[in-house]
Amino acid sequence: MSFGPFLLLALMEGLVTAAVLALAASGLSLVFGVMRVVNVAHGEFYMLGAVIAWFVTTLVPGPAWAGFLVALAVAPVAVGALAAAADRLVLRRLDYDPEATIVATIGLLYMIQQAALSFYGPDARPVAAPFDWRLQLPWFGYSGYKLFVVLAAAVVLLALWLFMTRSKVGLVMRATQVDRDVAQAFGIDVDLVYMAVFGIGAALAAVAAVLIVPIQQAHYLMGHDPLLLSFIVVIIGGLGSLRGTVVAALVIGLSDGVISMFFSPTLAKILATLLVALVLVFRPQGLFGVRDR
Amino acid sequence: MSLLEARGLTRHFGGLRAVDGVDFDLRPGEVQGLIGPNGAGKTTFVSLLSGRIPVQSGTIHLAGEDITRLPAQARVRKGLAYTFQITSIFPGLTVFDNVALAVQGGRAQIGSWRGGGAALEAAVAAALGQVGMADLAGQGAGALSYGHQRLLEVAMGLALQPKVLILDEPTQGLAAGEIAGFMALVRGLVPAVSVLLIEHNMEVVMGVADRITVLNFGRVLARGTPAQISADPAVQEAYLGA
Amino acid sequence: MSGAKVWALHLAVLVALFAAQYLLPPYHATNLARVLVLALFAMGYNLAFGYTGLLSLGHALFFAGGMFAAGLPAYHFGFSAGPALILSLLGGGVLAGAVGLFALRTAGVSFMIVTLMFAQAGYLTLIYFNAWTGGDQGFAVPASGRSLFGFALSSDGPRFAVAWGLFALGFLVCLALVRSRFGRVMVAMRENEERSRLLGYNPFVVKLIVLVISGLYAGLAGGAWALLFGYAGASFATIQYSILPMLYVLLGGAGTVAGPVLGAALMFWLIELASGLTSAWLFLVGAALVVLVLFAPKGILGWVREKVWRGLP
Amino acid sequence: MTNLLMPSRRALLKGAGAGVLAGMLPATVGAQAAPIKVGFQLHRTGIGASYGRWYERTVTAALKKINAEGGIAGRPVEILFEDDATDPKRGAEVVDKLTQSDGCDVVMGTLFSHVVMGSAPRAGELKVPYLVCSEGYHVASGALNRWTLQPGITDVRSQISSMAPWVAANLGKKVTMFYPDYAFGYDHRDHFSKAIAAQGGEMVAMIAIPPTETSFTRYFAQIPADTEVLYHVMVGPAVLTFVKELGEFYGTGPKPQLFGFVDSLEAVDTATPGLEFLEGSHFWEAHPRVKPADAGEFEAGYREAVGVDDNGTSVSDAKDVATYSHMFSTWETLHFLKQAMEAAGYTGPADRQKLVEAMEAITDLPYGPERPQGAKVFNGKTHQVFGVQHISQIQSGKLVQVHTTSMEDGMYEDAVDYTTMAF
Repeated sequence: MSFGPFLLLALMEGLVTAAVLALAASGLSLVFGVMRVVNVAHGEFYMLGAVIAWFVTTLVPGPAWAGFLVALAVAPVAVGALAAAADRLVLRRLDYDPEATIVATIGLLYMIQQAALSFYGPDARPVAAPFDWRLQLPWFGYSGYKLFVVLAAAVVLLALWLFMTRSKVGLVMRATQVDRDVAQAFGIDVDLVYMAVFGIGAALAAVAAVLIVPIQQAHYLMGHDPLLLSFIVVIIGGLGSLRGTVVAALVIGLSDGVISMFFSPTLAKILATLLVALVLVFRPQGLFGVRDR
Repeated sequence: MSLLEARGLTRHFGGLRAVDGVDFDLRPGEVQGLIGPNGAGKTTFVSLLSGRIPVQSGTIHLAGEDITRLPAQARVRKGLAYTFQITSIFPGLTVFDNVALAVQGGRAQIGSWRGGGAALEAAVAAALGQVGMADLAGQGAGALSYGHQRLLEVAMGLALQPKVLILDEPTQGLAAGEIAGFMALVRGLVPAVSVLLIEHNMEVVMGVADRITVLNFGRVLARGTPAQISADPAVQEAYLGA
Repeated sequence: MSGAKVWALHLAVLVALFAAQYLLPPYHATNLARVLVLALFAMGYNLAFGYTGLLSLGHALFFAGGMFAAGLPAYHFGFSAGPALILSLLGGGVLAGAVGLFALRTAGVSFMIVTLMFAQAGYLTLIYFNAWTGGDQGFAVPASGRSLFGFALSSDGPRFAVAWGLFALGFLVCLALVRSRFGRVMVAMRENEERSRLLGYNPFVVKLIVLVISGLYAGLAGGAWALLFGYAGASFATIQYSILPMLYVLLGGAGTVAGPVLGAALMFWLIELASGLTSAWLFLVGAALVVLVLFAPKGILGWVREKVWRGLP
Repeated sequence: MTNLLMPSRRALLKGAGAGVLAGMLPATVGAQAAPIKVGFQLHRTGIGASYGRWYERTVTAALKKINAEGGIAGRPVEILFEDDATDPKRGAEVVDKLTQSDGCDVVMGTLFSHVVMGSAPRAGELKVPYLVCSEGYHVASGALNRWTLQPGITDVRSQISSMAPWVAANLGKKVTMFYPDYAFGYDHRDHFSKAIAAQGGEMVAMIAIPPTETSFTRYFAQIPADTEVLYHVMVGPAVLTFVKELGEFYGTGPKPQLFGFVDSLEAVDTATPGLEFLEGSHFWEAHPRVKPADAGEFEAGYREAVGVDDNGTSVSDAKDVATYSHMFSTWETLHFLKQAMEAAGYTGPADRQKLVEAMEAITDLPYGPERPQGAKVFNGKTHQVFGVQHISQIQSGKLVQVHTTSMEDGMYEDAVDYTTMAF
């Protein structure tokens, strides 16, 4: 393939990767930003979303888009409720102690994984895309749904941004993010805010999963990579900065796409990984973060 | 001759001239006060001296040696100690360990690799004795009262065995009785140690300082004995104006 | 707390661990050897994380670095166990130093992510050079590489002795280190880095030294694993092996000398017990972790230190 | 779907074994005879869990058959399953546990080659026969030890070698290969290149995909334009994505011939939406998933025993697709074990060395109910078995067998003689 189309393909792929990263990271950005806890189980909430999408699309009769829409409604509610319960029953009792939270969420990760393995099974299963459309260019074809994911990512992140900046609930969350004690002094029920943030963060992971699963597969171990990548995106973006999360996703996605043009795949991954690490080394507060003290 | 000497010391934050070409001298064996209205640049100035913030232009000499580019920890080892305005101790360690860290890290580097030894224990006891906390050595530092934490902070400064000790608002939050004791302590340090005292409490400054430097808008407004300063109309205006 | 009592207690732990090989059935004696090597790894992690506050997710790199530094020369060039172990020590230490030079420019969560990414790059590098490393499949270490002073490390007695010996060495060095003048400085870094700078310490240098020491432990543990159990593979460089020592340390008690071995043993036999009870053993292990952390959020020895014995090192 | 907190399978099967003892055995099996214990290292969790489930099911069926026919040398047989989490570290521990703690006579069943590599040293130390069902070239390459054998499945090197002549003759000679950047892929990379060169063909590109990759389209641009055959051997949960993206990439335009290893589609329905692109393409199969018209006489009995229908899906759930080209290896391995134990006069762990020697002495393994995949030849020197392979084409969404290789196509010179090694 000549260079021009090759580059076009790499950029399209990079854009899709960026959309997937931004979607997967949006929930973590919220949780990490407001609560400052490392939720190791975040990827499992994502996996649950995908698995629920499979169950729903299998059960709902009719065209593929019907099941997809139902999944888009059911998965975040179910996963969000589970996360809120975990917050109430475990994390709050630990007073969000950073170290204890890591152990507790590793425990949650094991439990969720085993539950998925027992009830869903070890196989990777496909979830049909809501529509079947292929873009045929002169040099190669491309999935229309992948391009839709880019659009969906933009919509989800825009909605999240509006929610955080324009709604009263979002304001309360941001106030809690800035200073927990002051928020409490102003009569904000911080416990409730934390529970809501944790639940919404998990629900966002589930939304991301439902949107992404048609271009991947539902599998009980699929939560591992999104967790790591989300963390990387959130930290590179600068803690709690939604704009940073988006920019970081674009930087990582596009550089991943373009680097993969020039090297053998594994070497490209090594270089892309080191590149991201070095960005943080020389800009430790992330792209849009404020340096702590 | 001066022990600590700054020439043309400058630090801007964006458009704000926090410290703007300050010349400064601390003589051996003196207690010098540093005062000024809020936002005058006092804390930035001592942060430049201690090395917490890098200097943009100007020079700093300690006992004749250029320390302008040395990092904070190296200045400490040369004998320039700084105690924090906001109490900054190691709450998870005992009072003894807090002071021991200063003893083994400071100018004299006392103590064996094993972390104990008679010399170290003696030095810790001496520093704690100076602030009247000898009996609290075994306590957890985080559990101390606020006043004791302030004094621990000072003890850590002393335990560094510095040539110059910079005390950043040491009496803030202390009770009246504690302040009197503190003033006596500071006077007792000289002439072995030279002290630069940043203070809001005018009574304390006037009571212990040999000389006073007044900063305003990042520049030296006045310099002189306590009597001269209190009579200086420019100083009065700056304080009233602020 | 009197020094003699502390040393006596920790020596008693070592003696008990040594005696356990004769009391346990052979299967569990071998498992104890495994736990001791993992505990050596976790002790190194604890020095960085528990004492100095460096939350690293890159220790798998140092472990695997030691594993391959010992395994590759044994496999390709016929090195015996003695030199191979020394190389593993170097491998872990050098990698930790190199990573530290970059990663220690960051702190907190950024440090966590940077170390994670370096480790990920290391894992992919092992895959990339599969012609030498065997990639994910790895390789079995030949018998010639598993011989130390004429003893075959593949037999139970010498294997346990070496595992215990290396653990004991690490355990005593750790105890001496945390009670030393440098140990005090390590904790100072964790508690208040800026203050320690103004007491004359260079945080970068202190943290780099600690990370290198931690890497020496991890590398030695990785090399010991390859030589004692006869296998080296890239799966030991995955993130899982960075999380494991953290989990051991947090369970046993971060910032305690005996915490890592307690945590490693607990986790090992928890999995063993759970997998005997149900095929859904992972669920049981997860639930146990949640319950444990609710009961003792600072780890088991952290709880002991809080409630029973404040002077526990 | 299993119950979340069901009792472990080991406990269950011990119970089942007792039931067998009580009721089903012919009178020749004395109730007092101590059972032979077979430890099974199972990928119940981790990346190999799809395969593990079917391995468990198949070997359990074989166990039932053997016990119903009188066990081994008149003794009943018991299988103890232990999860290795598809992890080499845990794998070694499991070999240890099965041997030392559970007192198993032999250990068998491992599929993933890194688990084999991690576990075999421990098996060698414990001097316990370790019969793997992995198809990796690690056994015959000489990387392992005297105690490790692969008597139930032909290794990848042999499979590949036997494919090359057909591929070169029917699909094309310029081949681009996509393979996973780990051991399974390396066997293909190393041996297919040689085999195709021997047929006068050449590899025009070899593209290794790193583990954990979930998206592949970007790498398709690296496929040279003169490629005649695209050879793909991806495994793991991302396989479907790989094939779907390949379909999207080529779309309706011209495309090379596709040849793949069915490993990509094990446990996957070939009629899955999105896989239409594979229509007409060819796959290696060890054991045709869809029962061929000319299937051997023992095929039906095997399918019935395991509970698989003629389409290769579970009789109880038509969506549950078997790992058909691999799982037979557990069935055949257990029967091989029976044959060797009876030949060796095996009475207990003290006879383990005798057992390995008896295995090494076995050569001809004719077609029969104990070998539903086909006749085999065991090479005692390399500890590796060899058998015939098949090529199937996807027609109307189904795998249809179109070619069967000869045993000779897959033979290669010995790289090791384990029989000269010490025990």
